[in-house]
Amino acid sequence: MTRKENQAARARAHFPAFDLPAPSPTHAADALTPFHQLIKRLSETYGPSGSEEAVRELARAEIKGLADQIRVDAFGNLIALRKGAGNRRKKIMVTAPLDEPGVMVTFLDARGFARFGMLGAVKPLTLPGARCQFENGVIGVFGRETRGAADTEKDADAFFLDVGATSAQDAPVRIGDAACLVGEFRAAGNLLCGKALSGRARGAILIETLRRLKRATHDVYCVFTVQSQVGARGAGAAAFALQPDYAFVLDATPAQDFPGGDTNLALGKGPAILAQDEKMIASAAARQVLLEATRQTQTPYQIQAHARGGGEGAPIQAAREGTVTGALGLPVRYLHTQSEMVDARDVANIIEILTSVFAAKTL
Amino acid sequence: MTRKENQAARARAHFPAFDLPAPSPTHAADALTPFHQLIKRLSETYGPSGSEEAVRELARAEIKGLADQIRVDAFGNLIALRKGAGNRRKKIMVTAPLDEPGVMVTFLDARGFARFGMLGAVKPLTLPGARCQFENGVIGVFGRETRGAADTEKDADAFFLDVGATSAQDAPVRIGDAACLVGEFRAAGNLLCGKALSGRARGAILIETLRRLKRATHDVYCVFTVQSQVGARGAGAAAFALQPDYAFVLDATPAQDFPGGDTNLALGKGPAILAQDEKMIASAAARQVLLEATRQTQTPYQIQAHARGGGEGAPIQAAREGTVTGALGLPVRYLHTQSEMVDARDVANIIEILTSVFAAKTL
Amino acid sequence: MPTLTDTLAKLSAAPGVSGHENAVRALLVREFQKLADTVEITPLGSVIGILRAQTTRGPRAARPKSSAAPRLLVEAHMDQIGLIVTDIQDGFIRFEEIGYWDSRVLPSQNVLVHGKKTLPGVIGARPPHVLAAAERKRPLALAELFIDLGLSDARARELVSVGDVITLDRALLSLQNEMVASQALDNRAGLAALLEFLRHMQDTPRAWDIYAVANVNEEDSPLYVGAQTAAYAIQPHIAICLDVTHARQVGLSDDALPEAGQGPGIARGANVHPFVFDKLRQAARRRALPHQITVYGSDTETNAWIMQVTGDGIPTGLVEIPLRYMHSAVETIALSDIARAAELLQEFAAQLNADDARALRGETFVRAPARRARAKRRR
Amino acid sequence: MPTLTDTLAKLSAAPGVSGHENAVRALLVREFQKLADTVEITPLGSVIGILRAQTTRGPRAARPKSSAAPRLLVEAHMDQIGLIVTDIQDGFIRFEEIGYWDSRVLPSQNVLVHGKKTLPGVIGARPPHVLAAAERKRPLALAELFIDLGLSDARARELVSVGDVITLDRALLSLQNEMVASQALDNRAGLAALLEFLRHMQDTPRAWDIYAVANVNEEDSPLYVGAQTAAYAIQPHIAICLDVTHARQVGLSDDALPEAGQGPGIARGANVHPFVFDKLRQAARRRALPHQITVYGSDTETNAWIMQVTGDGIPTGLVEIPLRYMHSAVETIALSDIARAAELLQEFAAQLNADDARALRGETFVRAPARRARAKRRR
Repeated sequence: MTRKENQAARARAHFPAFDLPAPSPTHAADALTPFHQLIKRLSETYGPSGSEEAVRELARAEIKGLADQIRVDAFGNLIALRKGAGNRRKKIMVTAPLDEPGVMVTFLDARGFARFGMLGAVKPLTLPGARCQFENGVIGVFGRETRGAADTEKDADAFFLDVGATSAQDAPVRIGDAACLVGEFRAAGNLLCGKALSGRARGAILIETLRRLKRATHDVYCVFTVQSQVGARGAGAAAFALQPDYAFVLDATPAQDFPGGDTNLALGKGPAILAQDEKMIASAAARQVLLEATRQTQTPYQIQAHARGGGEGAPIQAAREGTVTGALGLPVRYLHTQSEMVDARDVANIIEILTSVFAAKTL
Repeated sequence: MTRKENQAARARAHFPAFDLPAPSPTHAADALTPFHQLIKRLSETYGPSGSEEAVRELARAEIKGLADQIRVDAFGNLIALRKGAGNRRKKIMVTAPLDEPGVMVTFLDARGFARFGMLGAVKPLTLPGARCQFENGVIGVFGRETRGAADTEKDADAFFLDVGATSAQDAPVRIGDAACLVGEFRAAGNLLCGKALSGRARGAILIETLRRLKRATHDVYCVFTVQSQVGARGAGAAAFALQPDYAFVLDATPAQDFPGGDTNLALGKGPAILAQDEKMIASAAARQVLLEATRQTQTPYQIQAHARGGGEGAPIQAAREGTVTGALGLPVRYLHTQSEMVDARDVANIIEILTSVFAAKTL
Repeated sequence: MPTLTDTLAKLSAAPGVSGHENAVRALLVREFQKLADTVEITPLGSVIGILRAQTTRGPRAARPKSSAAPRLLVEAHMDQIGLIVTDIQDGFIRFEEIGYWDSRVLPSQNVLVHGKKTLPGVIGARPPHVLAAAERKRPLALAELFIDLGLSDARARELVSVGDVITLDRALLSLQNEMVASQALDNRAGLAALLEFLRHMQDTPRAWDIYAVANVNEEDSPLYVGAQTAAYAIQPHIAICLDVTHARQVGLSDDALPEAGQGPGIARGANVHPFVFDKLRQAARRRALPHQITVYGSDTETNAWIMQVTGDGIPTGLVEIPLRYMHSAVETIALSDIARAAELLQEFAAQLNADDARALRGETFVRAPARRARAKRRR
Repeated sequence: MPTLTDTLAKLSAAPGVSGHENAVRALLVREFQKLADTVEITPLGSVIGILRAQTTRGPRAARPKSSAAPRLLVEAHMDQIGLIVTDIQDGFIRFEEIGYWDSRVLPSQNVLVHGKKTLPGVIGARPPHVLAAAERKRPLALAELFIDLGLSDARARELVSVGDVITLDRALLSLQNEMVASQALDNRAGLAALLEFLRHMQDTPRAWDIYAVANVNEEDSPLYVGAQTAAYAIQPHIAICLDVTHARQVGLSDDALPEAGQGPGIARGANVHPFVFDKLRQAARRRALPHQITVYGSDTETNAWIMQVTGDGIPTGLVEIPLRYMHSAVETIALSDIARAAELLQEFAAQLNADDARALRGETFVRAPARRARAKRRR
C-alpha cells in the first residue's frame, strides 16, 4: 500500500491532473445499515481487474475472525475456509469477485491523450463524457473521435481518455495503469446504485454470510476471486486447487425489468438460479441444491435461461475431472456502467440461501 | 426558492429515491483562485433549460454593485447595464447562457420508469449508466432498452431514466420535471472540467469582466440568457428589446484537439472568433471589432469556420431590422456531457478581449 | 445602356458568398445609385434603392426626404452559395460548404480562394487508378476534397486564413437561343431582373414608392435573415421576391415545372397573396408577356417565405426565372425570361394605386417606414 | 441382438440436450452395464464403461479391480443441440438455442417441451399473408418464433418453467440404400458406433484396457467440458473421438469432403497424432474396410480438440461418420458407415500392444488412473 501512496504523491507533485478535490468522505452514510455501509465501502474502493489489492485488504479485514483459515493464493484470490461439523460433510466452494470493470491505458500520444483497453465488458459508446479514476486519484474523461463514423458499439478504437495532460511527458498516468469508473454510491429504498456494485455486493454477501453463519455442516471455502471481469481467470485456479464437491458461483444476472428489456428477469424478485450462461450449462445436481435451499428458506427465485454473459462457472466446472457447479445470479440493472443497480432484498435472499446450503444436513 | 425546497422535502418524505447522500460540500476548493471557485460554484448549480432560477440568483448576487442597472426581463434573462462614458458610445450587448443541457421527464410508466426528452444537444448513446439530478435532489440513472436494435445515435426513443421508483405513484419525480447531468467539478492545471461548464464558464466570464472593468466607453448590456440550450430562445427576445449596435455572443466552440478530432480548433490557443455557425454567418463588422481587440490585447485567437452548432447569434442577428452580430467561442471539449472541459487561459483571454472592446475609443 | 448579358456577366463575376457579399454589394450600390433616389444599407448589409412615387412621366423629381405613398418592395437576394476554408494542411486547403451544394460537382473545378489576395486553385482528389472498386462507385465526400493552390504550406498560411471564402472560377458562357450558363445565376438572374426593372421604372409614372432591395444571406440562413430584417425596416404594403426556380430538364421532367425561355414564372399558393398573384397575372396579360404559373403548396424556399410573416404580415408575391441545373457550376437560364420578368414587374408597379394599398391594408394604411435613418448610418 | 437401426432409433428418441442428458444417459448406462466390466459416471455426468485388458479369446474374466494395462479411450458425445425455455408469454413459449442451430429450419417444426411432463408443441410464426414484402424475403429471427402448446397461460406456467429444455419431435426415418434420417444423429450415430465397438470387443483379445466414454456437453461448451474432464479423470494413452462430419451434399460439393456410405472418415492433421492415424489406416487396410481420409489443418471442432491438450497431452485420433444436413431436423447418414467405424476401431484396439504404449509415452508409461474412485461416487 505504501508504494502505491508514494506513486500517487509523485503524480500529484509533478503533473497537472484532475485529482482535486479529493474523493468525498463517506457522508450521510449514517442512514444506511452497517451491512449496506459495507457494500458502500466495497463499491467505492478502487479495484479494476488486476489491481484488486485494496478491495482484497478491505475484505480480508472484514472476514477476520469469521473463518478458520484465511489465505491468499498465488493468483491473488482471497480464500476463507469455514470448517463444517457435519458427519457427511462435503467441500463447498463459493465465489464472488473482488474486481470491477474498468479500463487500462495502452498508449499515450504526444499530446497526452491515452488510448485504453477494456477491463471487462464496458460498452465503449456509453463512455464519452463519463469518467474513470486511477489508483493515484487521477481522474480521466472519456472522449470519442469525431472524424469518421464511429457510430456503432463495435468501433472501440475510436475512443480515448483525457487525463488533463498536455504531453506524454506530463501525463499523470502511464501505459498499463488501470482505472475504474466513477460513480457515487446511492440508495433509494431497496435499490442500491453505484460503480462496481454488481461485484462488490456479491463480495459483501459472502462476508455477511460468514458473519451470520452460526454452524456450518459442510466445509465452506469462500473464494473472493481476482480477474473475474477479464475471463474469470482466478476462479478456475481456485477450483483446481480446492477440488470441491460443489461449487456455487455468485454471478451477476442482467435484470431487464425496464422499458424494452428483452428478458423477464427483474430486481427484487429473488436471485436467479442459472440454467446456463454463455459458457456453461449449470450442473443439474447443483441446481437442485439451490432449489432445495429456496424451498427451505421460502425465498423467491428466478431462473435465468438466456445464454448471456460468461461468469466464473465455466472454468470451475472444467477443472480437473469436473466440478459440480451451480450459479446464483444477483439481478443487476445497467451492468458494466458506473451506475450498476441491485435490490437489497435480492442481496438478503442470497445470504439466506447460502446459509441454508452451508447448514444443510446432506447435499 | 421556498416552493422548490418544500417540493424537495415532500419528495424525500414520501418516496424512495436516490437522494442520499446529499451533494458533497465544496471541499478542497481552497486550492482554486476565487474566480475559479466562482466557476466551480456556477458549474455545480442546478439549472437545466427552463429552470435557471438558482443559477440566475447566484449570478445576480455576484454582479451586485458591478452594474448601473440590473433587471430580469419577462423571459427570464438577467440583464446588467454598465453605462459607458465615451462621447461616441455605442450600445453593446454581450450574451452568455445561464442554462445547461439536461433532460425533462415526458412520461412515467406503471413501473416508475421515466421517459425523457433532451434539453439541449445531449447524445443519447453516451447516457446509459450516467446520472442526472433533479431539482429536489433525486438522482436518476440512464438506461437503454435492450430489445431491438437501438445501436445508433438517432434512436433516442429507446432510452429511459431509472429514478429508483417501483411505480408511477411512488416515483419521486413528475412529468415535466427537469434534471441536469451529474459531474463533479475538477481542475488539472489550466484544464477545468465539470458538468454545465461550457455555459457557466461563459457566465463567469461576464461576471469577472464586469468586476475588472474600470471604465467603459460604451453602454454594455451583459445578458445572462435563459433557454439557450433549447434553441437560443432568450437571446432573440433580449436583442429585440435592447436594439444594440453590436451584439457579441459568447459561444461554445467544440474543440477537437484530441485523437481523431475533425477540426483544428484547440483548447488553450485562444478563443475562437466565429466566421459562422450552423445558423448564422457572423457580421463582418463584428468580426473586425473582435479581431482588433485581439490585436490590442495581444491575445491569441482561432477562427471557427465550420458550420457547427447553432448559438445565440442567429436570433439576435435577425432581430428587428438586423443586428450586427459577432461570436466569440470558448473552446470546449466533450460538449453536452457531464465532463465539459475548458482551458482557464481561454477563459482569461476572453475577459481581456471583452474588456478591450468595452473600453475601445471607437467601434 | 449595358446589355442584359453585360449586366449578368458583371454580376456573376463579382463574388458574393452568403455573409461575405462585399464585392457584389459594392457593384449593386453603384448601380442603385444611378437608378434610385436614395440608397441605404441595412445593418446586415442588404442594399435598398428607393424610387419615390412620381405620377408624371419625364425626368426624376428632386429626391424627396419622405413620402406618404404606399411602399412596394421588390427584392432579389445578392448572395450565392460558396465554400469556406476550414483548415490548411500541408498547403492544401480544406473546406466546407456555405449553402446547399451538390458536392458531386466539386471535384476538378477551378476555384478562387479569397484570401489576402484572390488566388486561383483547383479542387483535387485521389486519381481513380489507386481507388478500390467500391470507392470508384460512390461519389467523393466533401472531406476527401481539397484545393491545390500550388503553394507551400507556409506561403498558403500567409495568404489564406481559416474562414476565408471560396467561389468557383467560372465566367458567363453564352449558349444557343440567348441562353447563358454560369455559376451563381441563382440569383444573379434575379438581380439582373431587379436592375432592369429599376431602369424601366425611371420614367414610368407610379403612385407607390418603389423599394428595390438586394438582400444578403438567402442561401445560408434558415431565417432568411437578410430579407427578414430589410422587410422589417421597410414595412412595405406589398413585397415581391425575384428568384430563380427549377426549370424542366433531363431527369426532372415534372410537367408542373416551368420551361426556360417560356417567360417568368408567377407563383401561386399559400406563400403568395391572392391579390398580388391576380395583379401580376393581369399585368402579364395586359402586356401580352409570355409567362408560366408555378404552384407551391406552402414554402417556396425563397425570401418570400419569411417576408410574408415579417412584422404584422406582408402581402407577398414571387416572380421566378426558370433555371436548369440549380446549385451547379453551370446554372443555365434564358435571357428573355429576365427581360420579361422586368417588364412584368414594371407593368405591375405602374398599375398600383392608393386604393390598392387601402384594399390590402384597410385602415392601417398610413405608417412611417421604421428607423431607416438609423439603418442608413451603417457601413 | 438389436439391429443397428433399432439401436439408433432408441438413441435418437432419448432426449439429451447438452447439459440435460438424463434420458440418453440412463439408456447408455444400461447398455454399458451389459458390455463393460465397470461403469462410472463423472461429476459432470459423462458415462465411462471400462473393459479390462484380456489377452485370451472367450468369455469375460471376472471384473478386475485395477489394471496396469495401457488405457485406450474411445468416446462419443451423447448430447444433442436443443432449445431452452426463456419466457412464457400468454401461454406461448419463447426460447433460445442450446448449441449451434440453423434457425431457418425451426419454423413449423413439431417439438417436445420437457416440462413437468413432456408436452408436444409446434413452432409457429406470423402467416405470410400479413407480412410486408421485405419481411417475406428475410429468414425469421429466433426472437420472432414461439411454441404453441395449445395451453392457457396459467396452465402453461404450471407445466413449463423457464429453463426447461425442448427437443424436436422427429422419429428415425429409413431412406433408400440403408440410409436413415433424424434429428440428433449428431452424435447418436457416433454413440451407436461406440456401442457396436464395445459389442465387438466382448470376445476380442486386447492388451489395453478399453475406456468407452459417452460424454456430455460437446455441443454447447466452448471448453468441451465433458470430454476434457473425463479425459482428465482417465488419463488415457490414446484417445479416439467418434463423431459425425459434413458429408458431400447439394450445395456443399467440396471434393475434400467424404461421401456418406463410402466408409468412415479417418481424420488427419494437427489434431491427430501421426501414430494413431497410421494405426487406424493400417487397421482399415488390414480388414479391407472402405474408409475415407479427412483432413483438418487445425481444429476438428470435436472433442478430439480438447482431449489432445488435456493433462500433459494425449495422442488423439478421430473417426468420423459422414452426415448430410448437419444440425437440421433431417440429419442423414448411411448405416454402413457406423458398422464400418465399429469394425475399424475393433481392429485398431485389438492391434495395440504394450510396446505401442511405450513407444508413445516413453518412460512415463506407468500411471495410475486418477481419482476415479471418487468420480464414481456421483449420481
